[in-house]
Amino acid sequence: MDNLFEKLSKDVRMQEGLHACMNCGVCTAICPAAEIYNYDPRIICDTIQSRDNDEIEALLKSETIWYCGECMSCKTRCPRGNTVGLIIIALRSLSQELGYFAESEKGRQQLFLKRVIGHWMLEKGYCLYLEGIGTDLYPEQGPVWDWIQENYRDVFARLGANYQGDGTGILRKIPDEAMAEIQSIFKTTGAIDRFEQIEKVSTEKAKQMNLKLDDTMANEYIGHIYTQTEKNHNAL
Amino acid sequence: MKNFGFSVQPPRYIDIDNFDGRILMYVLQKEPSFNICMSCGCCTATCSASNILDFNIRKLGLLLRRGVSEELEKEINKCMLCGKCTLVCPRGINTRNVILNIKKALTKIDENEL
Amino acid sequence: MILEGKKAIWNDYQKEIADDKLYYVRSCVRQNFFPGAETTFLRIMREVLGKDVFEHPCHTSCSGIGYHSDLLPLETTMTVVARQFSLMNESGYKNLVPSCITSFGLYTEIMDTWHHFPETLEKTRKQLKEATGRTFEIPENVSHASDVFYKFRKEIAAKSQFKLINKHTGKPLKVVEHIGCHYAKMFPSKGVGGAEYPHVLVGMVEDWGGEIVDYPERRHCCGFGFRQYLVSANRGYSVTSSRKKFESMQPYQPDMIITNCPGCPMFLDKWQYTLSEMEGKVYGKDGRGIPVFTFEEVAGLMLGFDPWDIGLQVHQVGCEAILDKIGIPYDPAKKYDGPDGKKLSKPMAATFNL
Amino acid sequence: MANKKIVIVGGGIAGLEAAASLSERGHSITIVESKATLGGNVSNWHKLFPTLRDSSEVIDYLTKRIDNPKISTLINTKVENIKKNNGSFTVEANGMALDADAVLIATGYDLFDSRRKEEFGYGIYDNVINSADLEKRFKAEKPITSANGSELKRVAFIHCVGSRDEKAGNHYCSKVCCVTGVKQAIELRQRLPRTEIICFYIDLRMFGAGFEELYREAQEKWGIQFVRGRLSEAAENMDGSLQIKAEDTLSGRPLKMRTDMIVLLAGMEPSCGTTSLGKNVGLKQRMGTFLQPQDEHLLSNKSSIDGLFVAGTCTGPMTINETITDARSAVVMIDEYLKK
Amino acid sequence: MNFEFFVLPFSIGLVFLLGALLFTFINWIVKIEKGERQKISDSFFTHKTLSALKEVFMESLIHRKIFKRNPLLGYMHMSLAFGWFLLIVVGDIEVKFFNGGGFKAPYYPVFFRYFEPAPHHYFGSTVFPHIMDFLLLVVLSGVALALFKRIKSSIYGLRKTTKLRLGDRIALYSLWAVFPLRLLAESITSGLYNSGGFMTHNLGLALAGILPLQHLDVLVWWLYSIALGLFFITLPISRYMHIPTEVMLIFLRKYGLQTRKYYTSISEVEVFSCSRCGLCIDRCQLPDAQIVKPISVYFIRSVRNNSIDSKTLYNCMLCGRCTESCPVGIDVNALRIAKREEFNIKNKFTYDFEKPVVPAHSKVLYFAGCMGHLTPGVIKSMKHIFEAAGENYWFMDQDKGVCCGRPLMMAGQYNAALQLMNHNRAIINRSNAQLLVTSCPICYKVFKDKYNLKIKVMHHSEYINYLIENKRIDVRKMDVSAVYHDPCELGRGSEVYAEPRSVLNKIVTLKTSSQEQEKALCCGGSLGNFEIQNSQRTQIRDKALDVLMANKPDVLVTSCPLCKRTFAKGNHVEVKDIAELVKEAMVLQSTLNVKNIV
Repeated sequence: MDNLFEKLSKDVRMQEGLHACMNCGVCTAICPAAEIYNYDPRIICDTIQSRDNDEIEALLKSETIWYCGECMSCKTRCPRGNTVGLIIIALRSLSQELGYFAESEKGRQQLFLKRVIGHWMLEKGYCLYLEGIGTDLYPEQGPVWDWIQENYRDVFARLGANYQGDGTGILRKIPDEAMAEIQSIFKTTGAIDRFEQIEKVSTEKAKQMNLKLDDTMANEYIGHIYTQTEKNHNAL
Repeated sequence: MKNFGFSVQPPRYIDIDNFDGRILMYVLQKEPSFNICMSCGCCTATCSASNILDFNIRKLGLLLRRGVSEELEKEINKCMLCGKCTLVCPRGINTRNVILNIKKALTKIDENEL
Repeated sequence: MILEGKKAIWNDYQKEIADDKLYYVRSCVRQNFFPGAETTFLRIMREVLGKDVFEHPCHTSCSGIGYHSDLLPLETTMTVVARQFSLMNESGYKNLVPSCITSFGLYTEIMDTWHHFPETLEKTRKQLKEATGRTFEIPENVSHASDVFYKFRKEIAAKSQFKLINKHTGKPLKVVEHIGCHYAKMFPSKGVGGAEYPHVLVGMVEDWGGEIVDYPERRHCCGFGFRQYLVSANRGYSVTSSRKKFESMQPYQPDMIITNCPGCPMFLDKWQYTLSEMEGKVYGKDGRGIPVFTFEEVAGLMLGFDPWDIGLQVHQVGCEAILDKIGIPYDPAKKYDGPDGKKLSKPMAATFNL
Repeated sequence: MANKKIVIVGGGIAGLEAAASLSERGHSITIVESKATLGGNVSNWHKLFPTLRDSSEVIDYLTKRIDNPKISTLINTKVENIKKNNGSFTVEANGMALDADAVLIATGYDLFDSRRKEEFGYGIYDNVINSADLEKRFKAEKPITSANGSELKRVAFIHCVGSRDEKAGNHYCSKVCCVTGVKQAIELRQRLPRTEIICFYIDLRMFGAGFEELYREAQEKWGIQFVRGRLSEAAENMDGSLQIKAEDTLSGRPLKMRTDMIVLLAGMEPSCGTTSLGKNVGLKQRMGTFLQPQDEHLLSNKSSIDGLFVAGTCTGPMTINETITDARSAVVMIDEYLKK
Repeated sequence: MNFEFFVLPFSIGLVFLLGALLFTFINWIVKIEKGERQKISDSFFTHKTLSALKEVFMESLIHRKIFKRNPLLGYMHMSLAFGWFLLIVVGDIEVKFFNGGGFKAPYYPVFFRYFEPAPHHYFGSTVFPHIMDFLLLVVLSGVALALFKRIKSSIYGLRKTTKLRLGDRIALYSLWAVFPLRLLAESITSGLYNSGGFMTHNLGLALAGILPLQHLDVLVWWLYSIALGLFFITLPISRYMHIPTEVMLIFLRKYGLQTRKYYTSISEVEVFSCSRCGLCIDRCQLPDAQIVKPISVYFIRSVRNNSIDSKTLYNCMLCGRCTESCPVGIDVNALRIAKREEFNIKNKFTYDFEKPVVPAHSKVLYFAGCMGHLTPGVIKSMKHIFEAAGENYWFMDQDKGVCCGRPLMMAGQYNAALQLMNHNRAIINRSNAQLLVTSCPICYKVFKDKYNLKIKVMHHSEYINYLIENKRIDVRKMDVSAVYHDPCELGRGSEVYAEPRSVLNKIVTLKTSSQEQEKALCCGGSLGNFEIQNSQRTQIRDKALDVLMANKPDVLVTSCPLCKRTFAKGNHVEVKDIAELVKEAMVLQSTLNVKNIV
């Protein structure tokens, strides 16, 4: 089996993120995730610099690596110039590359994100998209948001948007040639591969958990990963 | 109250400002040598219990110091009082009595005597 | 609190901010949630300050949210960013002005990586060429939209019709500022005033008559956390973080919150609603919630724009109370109108009228 | 054949001790001190670890020793440069040019400027002070309270401020802060028996004789608490007290607490004298900080230039007894050098 | 009808005493739980009762044990107890002869000499007074010795003697007063009526010369009666309660009742049986570390007065030296542990350890124990010995096992201990082994006493002895002198004294020490004591080392990992476990063999 530490070290984010950790804990002290989840960024560094293959593999399959919110507050503080946030990015991409992400409840959520953010980015050129954000999935958006979605053409028009229009402006339609470029970038730079990997591994996992999964957004597996929390993630 | 499918999470940080010192005070009074622990971990390293269970006696002592008693209750009885920790402690802390008194304190709290 | 100390730090962290010939790139979150803010930015830059701000029809999302949701490999994001630069080059601009903090952070971060790992820059050039046939140059100056307003805060103040002052008491309004994490936490030198005591919003608020209140959890993240908000199962993370901030600022009885980040105002706004529905807890001194504004919205108000044109109606926490305090006139009847007075339905009432 | 001319740059304890011993060997010495008083940093200190003796005892001892005709002192005089001209040196200071057969550089250290750790709010929050400030308060013998005069219920000592910190530009360990912190914690507790005292450390480097014992006494006798975790940020509460955040790394949980005062144990940096002189004269420096001797182990008092000697904390963090010893060993080397 | 008012103090005292005794005894009997009470009724009409009677005679009256310890002390106790007993019995007989039966008030025989002052003629009237005088003399000699003991206890072989409380003092002084007063009273009476035995008669005459006896007569009888009354009344609240209680204890013990898990009324009987003779004070090693309160005599007293505090309760090494020396044979360890149980420490956690796979065909199980794992040398040696003996064994706690449970028991957490015991028992039972060998005496004791296993349990010292006896391993005598330290749990705890010695005699020259076998000292490492501080352990250890090393042996040998570790921390002493020493003896052997072959 290949050496995971070396694999990780190939990632620039990792090279930027981890030099040598002295376990002082400044990162954990101000980490929003550490305050809510059973999560300790310091220990992430320590586990990795232990270079223990099994430990790192366990980490890649764990819930732990999916707790970080990538706010990068840790970068400001570390006296050794490490950034756990970046290490996490490296860990998460390796976890997806190796298909380990589906081993953890939080990791499985990647499929949902792929089918929403990934899809919008690839199809529309936006990471978020008005129609996609209904209070059915995002109830906290509240009544005003309902009102906006109800009357979005008018509301956006009044606020100077160019909804689905040509040329410049808010939420304009991105020209096809531009989208073609984006899609080709996604192909050449491996985004598409990652998307397919996420789909492939998730499909297997869905079978394994025998939950129905199809191409739509309305199916057992998606519903499950979007809402379910079985483990106690903030156990003391 | 409306259900959003998620909820506010209890904070995990050790909040020394609201800290239940009852157990700590009891233990320190009964076994002052607990004061000089330097958290070196020799106890955990030799511990018979942590060899077979998920148990860390050094950490437990710390949680006691920080007034985090919720774990204490569950964890402390994993200790089998075998006494290895006392024998290896470089500062000669009477660890067994510390543990015994934690147990006593918890019992007293149950019986509202503390 | 010793102000001199802060001033010293502010002086240490002054960055170069382009003042004209700006190339504007939009924000996914703000286009969807605060369209008025971007409109107002351009309106002020072009009409009020008479600057040249260019927007390219073909530019897309910087893909930052995709990147920080760990869907997009670094290479992809770098190349998408490179494409944005290439578009800027072809339009002959050198000063990049992102509307979004995540974008701003991403651009600076990637440029930094390119600088420290030249091989990644080469790779990106290769991949961009291969994918689109484009080439690109790194912009001379990258300033966030809020940096630009910071630079022109005095001009804006000079032209403004209102001040952040309670007209009934004559006292300055108490304002809480919230800076997007990716503004300076990653590269303190890239933010006005640095990472610990950013001056970018403080400067605006003070020059516009308000008083900044510093509170213990000022530096804490609003809790977006990308996947931590986007997936319902993780959303507890998000709401808890904001709640922590509210609890910490509440004793200071702030009149309003000002932000320079796309997500933060949305969350700080919507989470107040959520918490009121979830726990029956309402923040703010008058129990009507703490209104949350983007810096553009505040600037617009100062300059006397119609609150409904800059989009204050899209906020869940009502803004009327603060408008009254400042003395800004508004027509309640028109609040929920469409373009040219077209009548639309009205939002449902929430349990707590924030 | 004694009676050579030696210029000693810096009138701190290293300079004074060296001057005295050299004069006893029959040389005539000129001490050049940039400040108005002799004694350097030590004179700002109240009590010394680990014995808690009064620092003035050390200063008095040294100043008595230099009270002899072969030693002249120039205060308020800053050495700009040292030029070597076949064998002897010309020391340029305030326009003067002093000739010397050998020069000893004992320009010492400056305390790290705690304002550079912005997140701790030194110079911004009223109740954030550093170790030197605390010594001043001890010296003043006035009651120690928070800025608004209220009682201190809890005080936190922060170790490694400006040491082992890339962000502060100092990779090295300042070595003496650990025990200083423990010493000050004890002194504070002696004055304020009801105050809770907590030290935030990463490693407690109790390397010297009697240091570990002092640490143990702090725990055993004075009930001082130690948390292994570096302070991450301090913020001011409404009442001027501070909210501090660190990780209790030994229990692996973030830790938050309110404290009435925090004391930053600021590290050592080469004094601006050391740095500027080093630059002007062209002496080797360690990673652009302290002066680099010719040989770490064997020639620790020889600078990279022959005839220019170094002693004390201008070469790196040292305790007082180390500094004095170092000065004496410098004296031996200078004497040998001059015999040639 | 003979009556005088001065009989009242005595009579009231007697009535009170009998009432009190009746009440307490019945109370105790009632509180004994069913099963135990059954034992009494079952064995009442058996030889047990007889042997109980015998023991009562030997111990309560003759005080055999104390005689053994120190004849003078023994005589003191005997003269008081047995002498007084005879005074009463013979006195009664005399009265019977005097007026051939018929009811007489209980005080009558006591004050017989007063009521019947003038010389009468009845069977034996010529000898009785002399016998009575003689008995009185015996008792008085006891009193004299007792008085003297208060001044100079050393000649009784006691370094220290019990400190007394008020109740005890009154009782003691009144007891002392009883017999001189009786002498005085009887002498005066016989002086007046020219009667009495050899002592009273002459003393009477002598007194008659100097004192106006007729005025003193009644007064002294009053005093005598008061002294008796006072003694009777204070008896139940003083240590003299042990006199009646001990008798009951002897019977209960014979019927197989004892203190087990909890503190019961049997324990109560034991507590009240303590005569506070103070023999345990000298045996206790705690005073070596300036610890006094927990010494058994004071411990039992505080239990009796309900003034026991946890610090005292847990500050005992449970070495058992006191019990071994107790003339009443009170099982103090059992009492202490039972008292510790009363803290009823909650145990919210249930131990669910996964069970190791047990190899099918191992004949012997080896259990090193927690402490064993702190002395790898012992384990190494045992492995070597097993292999040399070609034993098919399984190292049960090779990668550390579950504690045997004894430490938890000592802490008063019997139920928690049970969980551990069940776990280990399950493993042992699942193996087909015939023998369990342990290296740690602490485990050994609990495996033997509390596990009730189907298979034999041996401590490794026994096992090695067995191997040597059966020629399974070969050892040679080495040119080494050694002293053997009996571990508390192995020696007093399990009475294994011979085997280790027989092993050692084969491999080294065994030197003796002043404190051996049941008298052996505790090393100070004890797991029984939770309160004792490290420094205090050191003091106790060093004192013990002085005794053990008195004859300057090369090596100090023990057979307990804990003792070994404790002693090893002492200065300049080479400490070895018996197993390690045996291994060396074998190593030499094998190398010899090699030489022979070559």
